[in-house]
Amino acid sequence: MLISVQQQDFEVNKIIDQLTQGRSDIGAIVTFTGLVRDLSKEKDLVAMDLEHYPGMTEKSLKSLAESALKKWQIKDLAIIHRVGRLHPTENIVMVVTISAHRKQAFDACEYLMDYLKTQAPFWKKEITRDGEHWVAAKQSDLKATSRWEK
Amino acid sequence: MLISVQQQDFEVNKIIDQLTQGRSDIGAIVTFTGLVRDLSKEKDLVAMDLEHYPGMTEKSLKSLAESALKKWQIKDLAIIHRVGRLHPTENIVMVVTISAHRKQAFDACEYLMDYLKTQAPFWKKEITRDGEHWVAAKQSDLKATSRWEK
Amino acid sequence: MKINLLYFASLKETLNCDQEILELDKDIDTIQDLKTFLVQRGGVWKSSFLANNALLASVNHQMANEQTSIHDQDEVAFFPPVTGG
Amino acid sequence: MKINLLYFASLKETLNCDQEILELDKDIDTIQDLKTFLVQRGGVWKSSFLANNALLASVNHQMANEQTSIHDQDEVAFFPPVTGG
Repeated sequence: MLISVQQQDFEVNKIIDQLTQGRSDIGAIVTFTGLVRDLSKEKDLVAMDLEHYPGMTEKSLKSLAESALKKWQIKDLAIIHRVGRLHPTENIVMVVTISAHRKQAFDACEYLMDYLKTQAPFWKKEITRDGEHWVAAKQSDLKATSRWEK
Repeated sequence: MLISVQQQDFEVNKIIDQLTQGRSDIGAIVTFTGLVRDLSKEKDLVAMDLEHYPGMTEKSLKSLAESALKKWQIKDLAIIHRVGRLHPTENIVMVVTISAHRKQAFDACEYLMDYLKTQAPFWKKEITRDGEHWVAAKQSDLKATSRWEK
Repeated sequence: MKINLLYFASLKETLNCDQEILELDKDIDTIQDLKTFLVQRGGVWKSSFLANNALLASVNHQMANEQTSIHDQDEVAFFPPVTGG
Repeated sequence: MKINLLYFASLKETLNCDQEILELDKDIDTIQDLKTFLVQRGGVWKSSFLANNALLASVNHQMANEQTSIHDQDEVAFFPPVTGG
């Protein structure tokens, strides 16, 4: 299990290598990477500040990872989340799941992202040319999370 | 759109870079990598031979990619499939989808893999210490594909 | 009892406070009691802790609810709904 | 008419043949007709094209079914269910 809250960037290849090294039982690797995007036509997003709760954030990701390893037939997983000031096109988060078969890896990766979005103590603030504002929590993320509780 | 049937290996990072270069509208990248695994306890899988139908395979992947771009709100995608002799832990296939939001990227990536498994003309032959045998098509793959037709 | 109280994100900015050590009376047992106590400070404290139902709380790094009890030396935190990922 | 006929994977090995150019009578219009023609060769041809319902066919790189028609200069292929990915 690889959990990290860090300021520096990450490389998908290296995380995959770390997880799969020395194993021959992996048939499927699913990765999710979340990036800072600027969807506005004016390209007015200057930066994104990622705040977190040191101590609690790491614990919350670890307990999320443990729940995924119990719930899905996956062999291992990684969750890397950046904090601090990020800019458009930069990586924010990465989740990797490895398993024998693809379905479990896909489901576990989606599950991890859904819970991370609604449970882990991170907060985004957008710095635009017109000022700063905190990103509001999305109803769609809460809905996405609740579907795993059936 | 990046489609390739090739003997040589691929690198996840490079494919992602190719797809996302110069874009600031991407918030989500999902990758699937399929590997040669040896699930037997005796580790008796020596190699995997990947045969394909030159000409038809490429067309079939292209038409699959086009259907995904129509069906899902994704910005672009890549499908790379290796052929020839591969060994345990080596990469076989990679699918990458990029989009604004994560749900579409996840769904499109799963859709592409499900269809690739049942529609694209590739055939696997396992070379084990006890001899060679062609891999049988799986009922579970056909079921996985049919769920998208609802 | 003494607790370490933390505030994050927009709440931290509204209150203009990220952390305080609080000496609490014995009759403050739960997160709900603590909120009521903070409301009594008036101003932005009142509006933040009275009106904001979406506000989340944690006790010793575990998500908490209104009924979660608070003990001496606990680390308690209040923050808005999370928006990572 | 003349067609280019290809075989893949286990079928190719069973038939010990990967490709042939076939001159066909005019009464062979469809994949079904072609299969019936190949069955008449007997031996592994008979068992492969008579019994194997799972066998797939393509005409000019498009997936085909029993009723798909065949024309002069077509590239036709037979193969087992695919197992890539």
